[in-house]
Amino acid sequence: MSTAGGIIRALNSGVKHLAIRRFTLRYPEQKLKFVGDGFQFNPETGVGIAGLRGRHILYHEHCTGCQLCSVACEGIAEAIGMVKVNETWKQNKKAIMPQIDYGKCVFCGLCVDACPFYALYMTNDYELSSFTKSALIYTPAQLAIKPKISQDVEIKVDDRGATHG
Amino acid sequence: MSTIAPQFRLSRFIASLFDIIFWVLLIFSLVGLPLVFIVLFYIKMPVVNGQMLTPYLAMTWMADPSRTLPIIKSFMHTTLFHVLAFPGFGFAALLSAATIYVERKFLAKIQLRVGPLYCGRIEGILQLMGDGLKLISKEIIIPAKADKPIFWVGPLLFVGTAGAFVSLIPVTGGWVVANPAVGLLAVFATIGFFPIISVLTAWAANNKWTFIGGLRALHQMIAFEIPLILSLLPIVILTGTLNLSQIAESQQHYWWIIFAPISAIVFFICILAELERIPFDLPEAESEIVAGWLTEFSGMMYGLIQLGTYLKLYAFAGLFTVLFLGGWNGPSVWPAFPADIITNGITIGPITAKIAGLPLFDQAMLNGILWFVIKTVGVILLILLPRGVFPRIRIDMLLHTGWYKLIGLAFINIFIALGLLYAGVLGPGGLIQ
Amino acid sequence: MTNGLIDFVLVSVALLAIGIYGLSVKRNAIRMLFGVEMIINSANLNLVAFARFIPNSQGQTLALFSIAIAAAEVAVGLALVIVAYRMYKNIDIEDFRSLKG
Amino acid sequence: MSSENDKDGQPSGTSAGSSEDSKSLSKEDAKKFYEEKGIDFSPDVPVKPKPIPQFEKSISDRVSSKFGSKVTVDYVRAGRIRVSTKKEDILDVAQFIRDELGYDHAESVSGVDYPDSKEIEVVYHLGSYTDEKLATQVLTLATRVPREEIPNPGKDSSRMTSLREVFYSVEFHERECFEMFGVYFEGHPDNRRLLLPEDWADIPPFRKDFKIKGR
Amino acid sequence: MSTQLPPGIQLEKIDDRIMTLNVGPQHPGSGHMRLIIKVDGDYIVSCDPDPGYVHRGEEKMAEYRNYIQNIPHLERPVIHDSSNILYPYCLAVEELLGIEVPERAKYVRVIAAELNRCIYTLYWLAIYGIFLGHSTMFMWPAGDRELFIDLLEAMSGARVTHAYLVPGGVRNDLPANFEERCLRQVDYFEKRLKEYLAVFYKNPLLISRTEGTGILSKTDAIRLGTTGSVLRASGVDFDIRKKEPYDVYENLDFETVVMKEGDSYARSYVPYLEMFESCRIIRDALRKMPKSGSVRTKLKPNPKGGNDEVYKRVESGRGALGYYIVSNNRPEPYRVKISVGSFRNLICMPYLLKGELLGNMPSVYWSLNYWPVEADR
Amino acid sequence: MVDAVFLALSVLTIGSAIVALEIRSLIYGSIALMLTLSGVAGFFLLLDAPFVAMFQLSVYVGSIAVLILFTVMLVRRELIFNKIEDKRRRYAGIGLMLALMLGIGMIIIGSGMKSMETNSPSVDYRKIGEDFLTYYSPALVVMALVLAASVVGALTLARREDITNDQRAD
Repeated sequence: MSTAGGIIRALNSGVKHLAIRRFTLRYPEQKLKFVGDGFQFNPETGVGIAGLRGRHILYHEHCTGCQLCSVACEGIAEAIGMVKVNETWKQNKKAIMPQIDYGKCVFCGLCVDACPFYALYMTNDYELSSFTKSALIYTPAQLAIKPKISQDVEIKVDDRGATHG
Repeated sequence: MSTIAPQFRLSRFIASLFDIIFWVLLIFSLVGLPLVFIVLFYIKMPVVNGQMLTPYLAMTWMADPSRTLPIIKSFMHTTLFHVLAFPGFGFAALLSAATIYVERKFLAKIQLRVGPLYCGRIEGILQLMGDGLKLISKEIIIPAKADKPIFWVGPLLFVGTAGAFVSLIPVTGGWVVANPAVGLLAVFATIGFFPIISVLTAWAANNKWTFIGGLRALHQMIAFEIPLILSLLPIVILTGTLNLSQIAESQQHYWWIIFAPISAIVFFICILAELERIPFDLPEAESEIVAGWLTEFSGMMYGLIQLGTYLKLYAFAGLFTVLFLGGWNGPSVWPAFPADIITNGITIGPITAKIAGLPLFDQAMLNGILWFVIKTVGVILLILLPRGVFPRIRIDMLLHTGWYKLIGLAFINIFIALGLLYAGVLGPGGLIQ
Repeated sequence: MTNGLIDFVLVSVALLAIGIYGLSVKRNAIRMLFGVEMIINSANLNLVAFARFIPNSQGQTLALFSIAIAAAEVAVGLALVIVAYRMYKNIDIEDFRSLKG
Repeated sequence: MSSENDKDGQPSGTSAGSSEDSKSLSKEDAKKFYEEKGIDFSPDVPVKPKPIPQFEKSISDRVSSKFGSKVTVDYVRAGRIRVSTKKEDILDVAQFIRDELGYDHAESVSGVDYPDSKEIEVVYHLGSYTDEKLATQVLTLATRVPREEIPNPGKDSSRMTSLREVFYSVEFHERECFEMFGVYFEGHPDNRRLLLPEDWADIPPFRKDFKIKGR
Repeated sequence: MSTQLPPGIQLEKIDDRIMTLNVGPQHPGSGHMRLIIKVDGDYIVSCDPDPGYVHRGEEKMAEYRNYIQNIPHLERPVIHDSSNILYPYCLAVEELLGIEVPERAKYVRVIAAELNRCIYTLYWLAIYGIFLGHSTMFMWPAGDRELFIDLLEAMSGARVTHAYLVPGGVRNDLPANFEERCLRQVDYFEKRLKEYLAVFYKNPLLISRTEGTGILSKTDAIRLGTTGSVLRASGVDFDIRKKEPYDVYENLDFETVVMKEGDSYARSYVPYLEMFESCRIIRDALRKMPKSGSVRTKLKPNPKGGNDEVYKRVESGRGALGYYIVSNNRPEPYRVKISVGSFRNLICMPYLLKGELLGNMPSVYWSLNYWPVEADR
Repeated sequence: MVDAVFLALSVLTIGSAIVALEIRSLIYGSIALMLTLSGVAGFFLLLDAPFVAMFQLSVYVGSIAVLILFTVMLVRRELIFNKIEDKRRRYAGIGLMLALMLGIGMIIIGSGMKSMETNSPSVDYRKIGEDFLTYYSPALVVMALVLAASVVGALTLARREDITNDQRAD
């Protein structure tokens, strides 16, 4: 009889879930809201600031072309290469800046940790797919653009279940 | 191999058009028309309104819309229509397609998912069509060392047998494709074909996984066929007939599930096992034997098997309805057609609208179909539900259930039915009925 | 009935002859079982045909008995074939010489 | 940063899109940058003398008193004891450790390749489930087998006695060690390939002379 | 039998009753590994696990990267449990380099590890469900896992490969109002977990299917050196969080889940109960955590280890996870050996599957809490 | 007097009977045997005995054919496609078959059966049930016993003694 009881309880549980709100995030229409503006790092204290580790943003006015990000990436993904830019900054005599290949990047954020000049951060932008491999290589000019993001959905928990929206 | 397209010339185009027209006319008049008449000579044409329906008469009537109604009506009573459209294949396929869609949405709901969403704009209602198109357009891959004739014919036979099964299910009074006096025995004979087909195709694919799956299907179906037959004996004992239509009609006052509840439970479990649905889907247990006896099927062959499976699902649900839930009997909820509407049409102010289809149906038939469909859909939903809440069981547990528990349970209800019969409560000359 | 009794009986004779041929010629144990099945079926056909033309119900009753017995016979026969196959790794009855396991 | 000590001297894989100019800027510049910033580039591990814990000391004393000069106790720390022995004696030591000390299973078997001293060290980390006091303890049992320049796994001199009879749980670990270092374990019932493909024909890959491509 | 065959290839005796089945590496009933199973009828005669399909040589790779650069690739073997697989590495490197970890960082690390344990266990449970043909049990844990993924995403910035733990603490501080959010979601999650009982764990079909299959006795569990939930399901009370507490586990309030049966039901039930304990640990840690303070000790840029070796272990989702690191005065480790629970439990597979029904193969196999990618490393 | 359905059925039955015995592959032979049995069921339908026909289908096709297929598939693959026979015996067998057919056929054609036709209504299948339960009830019991005995005997024969289902070998 306990078998029959268990079967009935299981069926009942299944039927009960017909009334619970659906949990699926309908991705292209809904986008998750993330904490902060992205992962940042304070070299003074050596502690990061929480945020999504998405695509990088490069502040040209801070970058000195020191290659530390590139060196940090060397054993990890080898995604960062230094390229010449047609800009003149007085702190960047060699006029080289990082260029990131997102086909290789693993988004570990150790390059952000390595940057001592507040130049390289990460943003909330994660939609980087493209049809060609070369479009995944972001030049310093592309990296400087602040992404426009509309992310407004987060998990809501209430009595009728958790849902996105 | 690509060739450059020749330059377009109007004269050649026109000449080729004439060529085509000439040959079409010639072949049609010399071969086609005689062929049509030869065929029509052998086929008995129905008698409509006291007139023998000749091809000329049919064409005459088709030109006049007001006189097409008798043709349609007579056509609705031909065997062809029965087999292809209403109680037969078309109706069942429609219900099966709806079943697939409902199953996916229903399961998604239990699992807190969304299910098909984008195809067809409204909650993915055209998903099935998309899947069908995908299956049709996919390549059919035959294993190199397969036994090709059996492998090819397997899915077709499966659908054919499922169709034969569907044809035995009466939908409403008089609307059944095949109505043999030994209908229930015919059902047993039909479902006996399924294990053979699965084991043959499994063997023919020449793959270890398919063979294990085929043997499992065989074991499972044989083990559950006996309790299936035994669980229906109380109905036969109580009604004294094997004809499914008569069994359905005998439940005008009481459903047999009242007097044979254990049989109904046993029969329901056996349905699940025969359909290879989730607690008993061992022949397709994908984590053990890749997809069981369906492993090597691809493209439309797999689609045919799926079609057959869902036809079978509909047929079993219909059988459950007919045997236990009173068939098409139910309170009259369909409003009666007033006689003047049938003859004169509806008159609203100056406009008189004739409803063309009304004489084709009558109230009892529509009512019967309504109740039959409602009950069948309920049974189908009950069949779908275990997929959401139960895991697959093991082969030894399955055989143990089939051979020991269910057969014993089925016998209990046989004795109950015999007791009712000898006590004079039910049966011929009993208190009830 | 458009068909006479003689038609059915002739078919059954043909089936019987083919069954006897199979039984006497084939040395494959399973094929010999096929022959036996054909003979039994020809007998059943005769029974039902005569029952239809006499007419009474006992022919059909006997045919049903016969079918059931045939089922039992096939089950035992195939079990024997399996046992023999397991012993000799063959299904040729010429090989089944020794009766010792 | 690691380039300073890159021993094979190969240039590391250049990043995609790095232009010609960036190649002229070697990694010395990065090093120079650190020196300019005054960051110490050669940190040393601070040496903190820790007191030798008593319980661990008693265990290691039992081992050394039993086997004397056959074993060397390399270190005794909180929860960790390292004992090394010759490969001929390892079976006896292991049996003693299992039967007398109460260690009942092996957590891992790792090989360490020392090409300079032409030896491969095989390290067993042994733990205990049955003895409640030993739950925090991991005893490291190490031995060294000879290493040949041109390895021929299973047929050369780098072989030792398998401990499978003593610690049943080393079965798969020793198989891994065999294929990764070429140390053949005598007495192991199933010295087959485990992780590597069956047609692997190169030298055992975890030896130091097996280089990863591009590094 | 010729001796010329390469190791790993065997000639097999042909017997028409024994059928050899290659379960995997591409089979819905295996992970990324192959089980060479010989069946006699429906009974498994022998099972020969053949891992290595996803072997990447993480240990070899670690010898070429310095201590910080090793972090992103060392978490790759179990990306669902990435905090836990980095945990012993961080502990070992901290001991090797003599780094002190701030108090708050210890708590944050524990919270991250426990959240990650839940993520791993839910993923494992989802696959266990689908292995048993229970599609609802695939969808529910996979959906509820999202709660924790969101939490860890808020903590670390990545949804799966966190790379959050570093030697010396954690990468970044917790975001604002994390405590409140975490508590709310953990409460909801505990409620959800109880829903699994009726459908899965107390389902009579599941119980009758998994109970009494693949029994591993206590002595065998010890002899075979199993670990994690496999060990605890066999009645051995051994949890490194209790026995050898690292970081702040000794301050926290939780219990070890031990079951005596040792069958696949118990092995699958122990991780489920441990998720409740994880929730308890998270709540306790959130309460006891210092509300402010540093979370990371600043490291020197390219730290060198001494001429030393260290062996550190933690309790991961699959059992004890140890790192054996040998260093020789260089920025890169000389040798890294990852002793993983999956690889240690692999030895049970031929032992347990022998004599089982083929239908028990998925449940026994996956109840061993075996993660093929981690075992291959 | 002989209609098309009858002709088609007899061609199917006799043809597939010959195929069942003569085709190389035993699997195809079994399928052909199934066709023969189904053809006989068709004859039963023609003879207005639907109960027997359906019984024939469910017993022969539903279980006996499955049994035969199962046995054939248990046999090694080479044996399935192996044809074992003796040529001289074969000619003798064909002769015997023809002699039988001709002899009995001539006798039957010569007998008075030729003119036998009927217009009487067919027997209701309920009558068969009555027969079973009244006059033939001892036979029914005996048949049940025979069936049970044969099933038990077959199970005993086909059982494998060398397999014990012990779970743990070592």
